[in-house]
Amino acid sequence: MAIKERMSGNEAVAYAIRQVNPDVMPAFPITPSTEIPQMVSTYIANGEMDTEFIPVESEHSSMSAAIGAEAAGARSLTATSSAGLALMWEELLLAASNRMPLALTLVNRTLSGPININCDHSDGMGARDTGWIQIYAENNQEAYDNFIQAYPIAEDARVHLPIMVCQDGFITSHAVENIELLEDELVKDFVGEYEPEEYLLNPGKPIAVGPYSISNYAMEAKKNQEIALENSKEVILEVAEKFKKLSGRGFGLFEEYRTEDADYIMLLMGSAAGTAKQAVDEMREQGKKVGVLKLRVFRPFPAKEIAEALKNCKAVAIMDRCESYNGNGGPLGSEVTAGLFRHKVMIEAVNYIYGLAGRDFTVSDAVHVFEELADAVENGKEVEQFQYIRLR
Amino acid sequence: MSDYSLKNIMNKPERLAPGHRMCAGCGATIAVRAVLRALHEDDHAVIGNATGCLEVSSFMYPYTAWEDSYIHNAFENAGATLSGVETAYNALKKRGKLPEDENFKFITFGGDGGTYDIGFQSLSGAMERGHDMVYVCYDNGAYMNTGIQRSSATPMYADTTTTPVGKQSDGKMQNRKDLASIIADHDVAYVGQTTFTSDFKDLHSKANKAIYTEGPCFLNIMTPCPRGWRYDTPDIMKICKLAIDTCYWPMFEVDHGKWKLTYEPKKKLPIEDFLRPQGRFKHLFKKGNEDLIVQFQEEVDRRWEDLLYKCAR
Amino acid sequence: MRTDITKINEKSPHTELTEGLMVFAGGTSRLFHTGEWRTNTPVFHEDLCKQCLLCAPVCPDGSIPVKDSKRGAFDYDHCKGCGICERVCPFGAIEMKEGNTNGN
Amino acid sequence: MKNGIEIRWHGRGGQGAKTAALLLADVAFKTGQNVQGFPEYGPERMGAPITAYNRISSDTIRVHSNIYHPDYVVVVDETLLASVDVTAGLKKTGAIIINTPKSKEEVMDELEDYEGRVYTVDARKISVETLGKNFPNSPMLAAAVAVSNIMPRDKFIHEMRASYEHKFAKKPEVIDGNMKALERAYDVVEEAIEEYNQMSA
Repeated sequence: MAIKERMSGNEAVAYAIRQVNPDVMPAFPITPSTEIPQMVSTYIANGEMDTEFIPVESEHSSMSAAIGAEAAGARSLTATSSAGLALMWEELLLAASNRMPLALTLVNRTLSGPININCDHSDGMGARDTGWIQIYAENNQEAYDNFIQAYPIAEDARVHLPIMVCQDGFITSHAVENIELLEDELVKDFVGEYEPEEYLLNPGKPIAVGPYSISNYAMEAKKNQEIALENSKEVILEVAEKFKKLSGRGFGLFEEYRTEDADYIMLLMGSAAGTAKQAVDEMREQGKKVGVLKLRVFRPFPAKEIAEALKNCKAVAIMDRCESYNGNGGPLGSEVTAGLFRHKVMIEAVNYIYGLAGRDFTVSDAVHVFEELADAVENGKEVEQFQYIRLR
Repeated sequence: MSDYSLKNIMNKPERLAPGHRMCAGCGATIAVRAVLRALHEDDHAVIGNATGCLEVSSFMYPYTAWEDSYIHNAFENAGATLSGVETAYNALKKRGKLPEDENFKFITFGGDGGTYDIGFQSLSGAMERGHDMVYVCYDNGAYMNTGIQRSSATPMYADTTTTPVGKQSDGKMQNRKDLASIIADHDVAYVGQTTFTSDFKDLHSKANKAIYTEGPCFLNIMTPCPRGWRYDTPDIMKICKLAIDTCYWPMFEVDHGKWKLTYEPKKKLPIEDFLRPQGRFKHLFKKGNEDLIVQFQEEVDRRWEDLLYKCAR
Repeated sequence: MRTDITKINEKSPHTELTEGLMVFAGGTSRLFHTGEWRTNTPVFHEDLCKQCLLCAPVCPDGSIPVKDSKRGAFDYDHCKGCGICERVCPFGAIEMKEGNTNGN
Repeated sequence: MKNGIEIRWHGRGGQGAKTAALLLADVAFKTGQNVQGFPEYGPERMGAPITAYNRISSDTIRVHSNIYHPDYVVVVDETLLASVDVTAGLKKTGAIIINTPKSKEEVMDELEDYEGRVYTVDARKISVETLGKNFPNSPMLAAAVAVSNIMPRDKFIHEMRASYEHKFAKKPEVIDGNMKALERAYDVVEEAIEEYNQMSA
């Protein structure tokens, strides 16, 4: 029986963490993810879970300690946002290259400067090449569901990679919304016990982690890491299938909303996807063939699957909540267009930058984008291929 | 430790296997071997290691010199990494996932760069949080791994590649940071500063206390580096003896806040005796630089007096 | 899946390397013979040795094996010939000879 | 929004406007509705103007943007009227509820051209008299529920009592005080609604 509740995205993730009850959680406060370690600490203080919490002195140390704990054989996680993730950067790479299946719950917030506490995806996107699995949530429900699926994905023998479960800072992390929770026992069974084969604390079976590697081995090691990330794609889908049996809620690498006959598709991640769906519904009522492709799994990047999903539309709006300062688009813009090109899907693909540092994104913004795509295709109007929304 | 016997202690199996790639005559591995001899044979250990000479030389894939479990993470986070390992141990023990009767000890090694400087915050955090671990700094007074750049552990006037001696420079301008005192001020369980003596009793005793005292413990071990200090490589034990007899490197411990000198030279030698055999101080012996040696001596004296005062309390 | 490092070498394909380049074993460096680096070689004169063992702890390479409180022959597979042991021997039982010999 | 209402709250940091929005989401959830309650965040501290929002609907709520055309606006601190455009985008068919000792007519002058309904509640007085302290959010919450009519009064009172009983299990006097505050504010607003209805009838 699903438990109907209402809670914020941060509460939902903390609730999931309590249910999973991992072994070790080092964490350091940073807005807007601070509530997660706070709530976990409170659960621990009240005896509702018994994870060992390490109040570290920086995010660099939280990721370092998480790696140490995971290598030692403990299921580990941390939480952070923005500058905290940036400070971890070196360690993110090590978590992945050392093949540590730990979890990080990221509450997306823009990176400085200027300093600002609101949402965009520049923190997660900045870590896109660190070898982590990255999964983005539209709302509190998905943040909860994704976290429950995190360890079964990361700990799968085909994967053994760290996983970042992301949600939009404040927009979902601090918004109270309806949610359906699973019973503790169901979650525990679903996630299971962590039983690594080799770990530091295995008496009489020492291991060594984190070598210096000469060039003759390092390139091969990186390839193995890449293979593991590729493998995670099928594991993500398998875990989603099992999760669906448990919860009734299905997940893929992305969600296609009213795209089957759509001429114009908006591709985006996170909370704005809900807003875009609302726009789609309103425009569909007026007979406009529009749809949304909500990317859930950004790493591994499902380029082929996206190309397949977009091949029949006339134009796609690729929505980046992040600037990548390359003069050519945002991260999604670059990766999606590369994927389309490689798979010979030659459609109009306009890259929009929206919602930086908490700039709002509304239903009418989404409608405007769809209208611009239609104008380009139907009336041949030239559209700037890389543009900002709501820029003054 | 009154029953310490080098002959008995040396019977213990080596926990740092040969075949590592440290320089011939390296002091760091002498220190590591000595620290690990203090482990009870039946106890397991997880060894942490900050990036540095020791790390790149002792675990070069697929060759690990460590008989115990070992983790190297990065340069600046040996304290935090081992915090995680130690916490995992507590978590897994609590949950019955580790055998009751198997004991693990947690020891991490870092050079002075990884300890005094870039790893300082991580070390401070680990010590303050009270993890049951030993952080061992093998202090050779510079970033030797990258080619002898100054660190905050480098003594004043040392010639390093980032404080080179030249027309306008007498070498490093600042005195070295007194890390052992700083860590002692964290109110940790045990701090020991030591180096090599012929029977290794002082080092062994401190390592033993550090490993088997509950709570966070810190060892600062002076480990000469023949390449960076430019002395005659086989003379390492002589260099160490001069360091303690000139009181350049006092040996002391702080056991639960109680300061204690563990060695006092019968006759305190002038600092020149320690400086002269080292190429990094060659310029101090040029005509006209006598005042530099005087200043060096004054600083040594000042610190020694301060230490005597602390130990007398 | 304990690691047999004799099966891993610089020509191994990626599929034969361990996950995360971890090594699931201890002390595998023994298979790497640093004795090859030696340009001077310590020679042990057993007849002069009084088994004080001062030489054993000062060896950076653990190349002076001790058993039953007695030192044995140098481990020439690993000894780098640094000469520290010669300097600490009070009895002249260790002599440094030029070249990489195995004590001969 | 279709099949639902949108509410915007104006308050000052520390006054409980955000809490009131979350409480409203809470109580509406308990009546089986879909809810959203979220503050607009900045680095502001105590005393700075803050905004919070509610969406309440029988449909699933997917939109994640701020609310620009609210059905109702609640102003928890009347001093905001001088500095914040509290009626911005407020629907003419909607209403604004203001915490003030002033009469409706007195505050209407400060609301520029707003033509919709205006309700005033002296939440400070109610709070001080029932709770002994100035916690305006409880009365303002009751007023918001009364005006927006998102649930029947008895249901609202029932849920709030349950919520307070849970929260203040060891302080029965706080429960009673809060309940009185809710009821009194509800009375004030119901009376005013009655007046409006008679006028428009």
